[in-house]
Amino acid sequence: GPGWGHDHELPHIAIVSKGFQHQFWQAVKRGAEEEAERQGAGVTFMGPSTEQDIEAQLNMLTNAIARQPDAIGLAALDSRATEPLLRQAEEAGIPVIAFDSGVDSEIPVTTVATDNRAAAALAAEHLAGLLGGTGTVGLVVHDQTSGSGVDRRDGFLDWMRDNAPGITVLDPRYGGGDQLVSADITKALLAAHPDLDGLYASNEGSALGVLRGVTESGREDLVVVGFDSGRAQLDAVRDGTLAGAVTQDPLDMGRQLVLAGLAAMDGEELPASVDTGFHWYDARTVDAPHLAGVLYQ
Amino acid sequence: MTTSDTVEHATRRGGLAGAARTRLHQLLALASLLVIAGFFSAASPFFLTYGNFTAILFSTVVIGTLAVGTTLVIVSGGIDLSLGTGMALCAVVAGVLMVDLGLPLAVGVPAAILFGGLIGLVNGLNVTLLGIPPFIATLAMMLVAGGLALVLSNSAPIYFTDVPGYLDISTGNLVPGVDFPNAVLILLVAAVVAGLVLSRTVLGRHTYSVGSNEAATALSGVDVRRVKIAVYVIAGLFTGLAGILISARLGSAQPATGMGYELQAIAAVVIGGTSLSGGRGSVVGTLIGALIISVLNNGLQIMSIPQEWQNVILGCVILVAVYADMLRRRRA
Amino acid sequence: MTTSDTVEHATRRGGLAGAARTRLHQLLALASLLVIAGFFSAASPFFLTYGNFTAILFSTVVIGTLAVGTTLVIVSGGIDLSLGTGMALCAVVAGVLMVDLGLPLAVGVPAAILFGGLIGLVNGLNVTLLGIPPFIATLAMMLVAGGLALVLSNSAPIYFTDVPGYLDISTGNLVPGVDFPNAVLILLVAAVVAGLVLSRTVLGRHTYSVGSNEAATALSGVDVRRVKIAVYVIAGLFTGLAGILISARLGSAQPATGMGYELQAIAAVVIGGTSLSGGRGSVVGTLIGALIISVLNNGLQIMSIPQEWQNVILGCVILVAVYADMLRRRRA
Amino acid sequence: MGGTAHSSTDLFPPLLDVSEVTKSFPGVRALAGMRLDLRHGEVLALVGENGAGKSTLMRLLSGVDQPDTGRFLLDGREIRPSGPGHARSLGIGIIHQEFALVPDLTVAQNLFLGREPRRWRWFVDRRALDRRAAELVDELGLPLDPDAPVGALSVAHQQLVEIAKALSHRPRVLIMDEPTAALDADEVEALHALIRRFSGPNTGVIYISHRMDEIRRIADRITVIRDGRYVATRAVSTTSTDEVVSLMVGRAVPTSPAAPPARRRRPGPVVLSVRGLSTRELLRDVSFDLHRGEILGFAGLMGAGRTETARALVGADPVTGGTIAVRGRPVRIRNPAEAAALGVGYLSEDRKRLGLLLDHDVGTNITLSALASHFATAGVVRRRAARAAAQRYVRALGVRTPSLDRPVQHLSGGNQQKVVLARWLARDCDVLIVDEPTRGVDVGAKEEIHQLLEGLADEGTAVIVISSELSEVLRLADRVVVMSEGRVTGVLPAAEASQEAIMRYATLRPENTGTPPPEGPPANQHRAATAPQAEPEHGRRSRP
Ligand SMILES: Nc1ncnc2c1ncn2[C@@H]1O[C@H](COP(=O)(O)OP(=O)(O)OP(=O)(O)O)[C@@H](O)[C@H]1O
Ligand SMILES: Nc1ncnc2c1ncn2[C@@H]1O[C@H](COP(=O)(O)OP(=O)(O)OP(=O)(O)O)[C@@H](O)[C@H]1O
Ligand SMILES: [Mg+2]
Ligand SMILES: [Mg+2]
Repeated sequence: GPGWGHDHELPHIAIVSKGFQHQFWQAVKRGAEEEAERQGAGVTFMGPSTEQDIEAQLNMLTNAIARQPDAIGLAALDSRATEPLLRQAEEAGIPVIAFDSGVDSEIPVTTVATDNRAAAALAAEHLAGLLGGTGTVGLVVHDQTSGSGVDRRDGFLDWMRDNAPGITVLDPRYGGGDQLVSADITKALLAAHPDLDGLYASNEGSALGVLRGVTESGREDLVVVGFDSGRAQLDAVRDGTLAGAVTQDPLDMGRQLVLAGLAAMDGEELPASVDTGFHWYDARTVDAPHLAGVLYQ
Repeated sequence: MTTSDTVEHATRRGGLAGAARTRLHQLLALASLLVIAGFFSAASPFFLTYGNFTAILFSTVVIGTLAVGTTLVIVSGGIDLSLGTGMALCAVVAGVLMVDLGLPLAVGVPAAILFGGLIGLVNGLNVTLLGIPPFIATLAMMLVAGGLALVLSNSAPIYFTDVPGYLDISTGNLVPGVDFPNAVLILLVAAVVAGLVLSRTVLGRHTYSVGSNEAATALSGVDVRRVKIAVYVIAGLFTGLAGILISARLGSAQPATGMGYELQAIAAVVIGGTSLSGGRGSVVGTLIGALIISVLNNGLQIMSIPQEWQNVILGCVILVAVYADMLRRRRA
Repeated sequence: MTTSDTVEHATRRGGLAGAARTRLHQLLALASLLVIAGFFSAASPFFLTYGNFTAILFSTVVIGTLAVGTTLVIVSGGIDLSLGTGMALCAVVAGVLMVDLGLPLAVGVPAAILFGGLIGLVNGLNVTLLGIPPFIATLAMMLVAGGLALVLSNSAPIYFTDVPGYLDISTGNLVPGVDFPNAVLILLVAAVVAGLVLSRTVLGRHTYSVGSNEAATALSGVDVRRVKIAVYVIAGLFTGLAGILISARLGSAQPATGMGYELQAIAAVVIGGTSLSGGRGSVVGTLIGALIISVLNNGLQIMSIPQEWQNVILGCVILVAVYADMLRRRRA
Repeated sequence: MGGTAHSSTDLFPPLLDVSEVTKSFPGVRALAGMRLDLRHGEVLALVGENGAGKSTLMRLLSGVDQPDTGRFLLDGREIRPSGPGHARSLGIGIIHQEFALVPDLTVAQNLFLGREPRRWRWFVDRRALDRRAAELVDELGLPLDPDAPVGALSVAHQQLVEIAKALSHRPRVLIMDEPTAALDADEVEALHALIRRFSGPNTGVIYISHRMDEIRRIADRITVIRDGRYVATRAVSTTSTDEVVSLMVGRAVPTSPAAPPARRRRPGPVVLSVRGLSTRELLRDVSFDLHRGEILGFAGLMGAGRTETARALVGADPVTGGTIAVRGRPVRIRNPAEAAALGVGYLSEDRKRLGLLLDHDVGTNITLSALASHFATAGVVRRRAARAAAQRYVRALGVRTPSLDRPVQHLSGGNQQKVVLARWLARDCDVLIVDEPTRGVDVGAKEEIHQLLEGLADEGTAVIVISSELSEVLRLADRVVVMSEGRVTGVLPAAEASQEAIMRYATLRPENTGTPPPEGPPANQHRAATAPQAEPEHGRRSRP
């Protein structure tokens, strides 16, 4: 299969991601592999099992450089930690493309990313709208230290603070993106706050967990907004248990990453950043054509 | 206490007979549980509600099932680190069988549980035939199972939406209308079975014996190998059951969920008074241990203690609870 | 092997002297290591390069440091689950001292390491004075330390960018120009120290005795409590050192990075031939064990094996490596 | 020799015929062409020095190990015991020299371990198990509580459990590997009664012991083994102890006179004085004085509290009352380490559980106690010194081991005993408490150990000898403390100490009798006077 010691003839892009098990990263991987197929290139994709394994990611990046690929795609868990390795890559003449979140360093030739904060703000905006600008809402966030977790939390909190005076926001709960944990947290949250009107979940695992918790405690009246797509969330949106969700476009992220990589190894000039964007979807738009390519199963 | 007591304990603990001792110790663990629960009831009006009661039980199911199964392994002096990822693998297998291959519930569920038994068998053989230390044998299995779960599922969750009745295994209510999730009932039944095996059967008796003094047990003509293999298989079956219960609750088999569950399960067992050096312990104790953990998690959430503090408190409470137990046990 | 062989083996192994035996066993572990490395060298042109060689060593540093420190604890028959989060906490403490409080390197680094010793002291006291089983005592500490790391850092990484020279602790090169990270040298020095303590000092000998038969050691007039406290403190100091090394490599103290490291460290120790039941083991073995793990990770990634398969293979290789060792050991 | 033993037997084949058995362990040839024959209805004693190969042969017979070569015939039919269970089913029962008991299980559970009465195939029939255990204990008339966990029993009681366990399945061949090592006189008598009851025309007993007097009382014939080889077989009636012993060691050795006058020793000032020592379990107001250069014997029936006294004294068990003074200075001893620091050492009666580091080598085991105080500078072990010392003791005590590096678990029982003894000799204490010092030690070695203890006393060490062998106490002690039910019921000077006198005090029911004040003339007047100036001189050695 692809990856088992790839074909050395083809141009090769080594992608070091923030993870590989979550649907989001799987979608990035799929997008990249499809595009590579089309362009006649080879990609290898690896990422640590949790977004805390920064050291593991450094080791992966080191090993990626050791294999002297033609280009490297990197979604840095901690951009400053990767700086020295990026310099190594530069010295080795390997172009680096940052993706998912920016790397504050001049070395990456371009950044293929979306703005998590803005995306979270969009979710907040919709939730506020659905609640008519008043009520109590809670957050179940997938992680309290990683970049994505922090941005998706703060983006939501900041928007609410600035634009929704009528809405009380409880302090965030963290479920590690584990559905079971998130579900039990949600149930406890609901037990402690019977007056709760809305919930926001910061990634797929959290969203599905929250939905579990809500159904199990029989509070279908609650307004839940989620993040990312994936089949379960799409179904939940369709049958209305999930009011809606913000999704990024990981497939496109993967495609753009490969294209940028190929362009970079040919020494082409590249824009400073490529925005792969994010989108709100709900029962109305979930099956709309313009989102068909965006929402991954 | 001073080390001289360690010397002393070896012998004095004997003051009470094994069974009686264990029974007493369960009561003590129960006491800790009640104290903690009592505290939360006093601290928050939302803790002591039927809804929250079932919520706590429900949140105990998965860890509880894993812990009950592995209790036998630990009593026999072994350890099983492959519980967590093994559970994920069993869930995925269930998905492959029922969703991808479209086998009926009646076939798929038993098959997935038996698959768990198979994992346990491999562990058992590695430990006995190859003589590999349990820690390593099951650590390796932890890695293998975790990988296979991803491979079999193409690293994507498998949804049981189209398998009629599957979700009811966990979330349904036996008595319609009465909100009491089946998963809890299943855990209780499974625990009773495990408890009987450990306390009433020859296998159980020999499990204690092997854990307490393997050489002597062998000299008494007991086939220690058989005993060990058996306990790992049992643990494996419970892993399979846990895989069914979690996937039935989530409505999907999550290939990446499970890592880390083994430590919680082992913690529950040890908090329940089972000694990691083997020879002593009980299933009831394990259940109580698991409950202590989930009551703490739930209670702290309900009191909305800032989450970073929750672990700190959890840790301290575990220390205190265990220490209190030991004190009372020494009195006894 | 029937269980009568369990008796048998106990005796067979006796064919060799304790010390000699351990030394031999290290060679055997080394053999496994070489076999694995040899395979990868053959399989990939990128494996056997100086760059990759240092990369492997570098990636061994943190786990290696934790593993070396905890070797003593395990030889004494204990276990330490608080390594991982303890490391994170020490890193955060270093950050607080040097970044927030602006203390100089010369103060902050030793202070952070000593803080690790403090964690160890608490573990030691819980185990000896309160008589809490090591598994629980350190499990509780794991939770507490993890929580405190988040509290002290407000759940945000602390960057050492403005602490002159801090990053060089790990990434700098003692001999300018020669690419050989200091972290590796530090690990080696620390390992030598630990090795000497374990093999040459009274404390070390008593550590083996306690692990082998605690009651007998106590009755022989050894203050077992002191020994235990000492080994936990040492493990704590190494935790602190690991905290420094990882934060100096990452350039930041990551409050949530650490959970899970304890299991890898313990695995390294056990693969290195130290028995979890205590009384046998060596620092050299532990180093080799740690290297086996990182060589496997590195090689599999270099061969760009699909990631879900990497764990599967890792698991199998560990099994085979350990089994091969045991065979050869029995021959010996 | 044995050949004639064969031919001289009647036409029937012997009950058990063992021939040409060899067994080697790495580095050792434990058995080399060993043979013996056990006749119907007889008790055959198997004697030999420590390490001669007795236990090894029995481990082969009971299926624990398999022989390299050799043949076992049971009633003329060849048997190959493949495992303990198999041997049991063949009708071979054994009491191992080192216990094969499970501490966390109760006596009853241990008795039927591996053959529990079952219900519905899988389940333990606990009622039946309890009943049969109770019956068994009554039938054998043993002072055992079937529900007590074995781990809490004294060595002696554990030995009784082993015996009951072996008898419970009515073996045809009963092997007893030093069954009386842990028993006192009465217990031995009781055991012998059991054996006589057990042995019928169709059964036989192989009885291993180092106690010649016992053997003469219970055995019909004696087979001698030396260095794993068959030496000779004698009918008890026609041989003498001296002959047997010289056959064992391969040269003529006169066995020591029963009790040589120990009076020549001139006990000095009081080193250790104990007043009103009590523990929660057992001890009540135990008081006695111990003098420099004196050997104080502790006698009493099993469970009298001698071991407990020692354990409480060195801080191994918590005390509930009483005062201890070392060299006139009152001290509080919280653990054995503090005791050792004061120069008080205790050698446990249970060498396996509370003595040896089984998986460690002889050298390590010998130097354990003295490592910090004698063989280290600034916490670093002086390995050459330690090794040399260990080597010295191995030679001095004649420990049979191929090398210092051999794990002690592979030494024979008696040699293990010498190793733990050497451990305390290396620490050279002012006060040395030895609990059952010659348990499982052969006559030769026993004599050596006795002379060794006397030597220590002569050099001024104060020695307490706890022993269940009255002859041993009488042989060594200057004064004998007799205990019963946790109290001191008498303190007899050697002159007045006799089997009868001791037994009288040992069986005294202490309730009404208060503890008699410690006698022994020098004691009282000396203590106050001599303690002070005695102190520094004694302090010297033991200061860490
Ligand atoms: N498992 C073993 N491995 C190696 N050597 C052994 C083993 N068992 C016994 N030996 C050696 O075999 C010899 C015979 O030991 P054995 O225990 O049979 O002696 P014994 O006659 O029972 O002595 P004792 O009277 O002290 O019990 C000894 O030298 C002992 O060191
Ligand atoms: N090693 C030990 N540790 C703890 N308790 C013990 C130990 N040995 C005996 N005991 C308990 O103390 C009681 C007194 O037995 P102890 O051994 O002290 O009497 P003893 O006079 O030494 O006789 P023996 O030593 O022959 O059993 C025993 O019945 C047992 O319950
Ligand atoms: Mg013997
Ligand atoms: Mg005694």
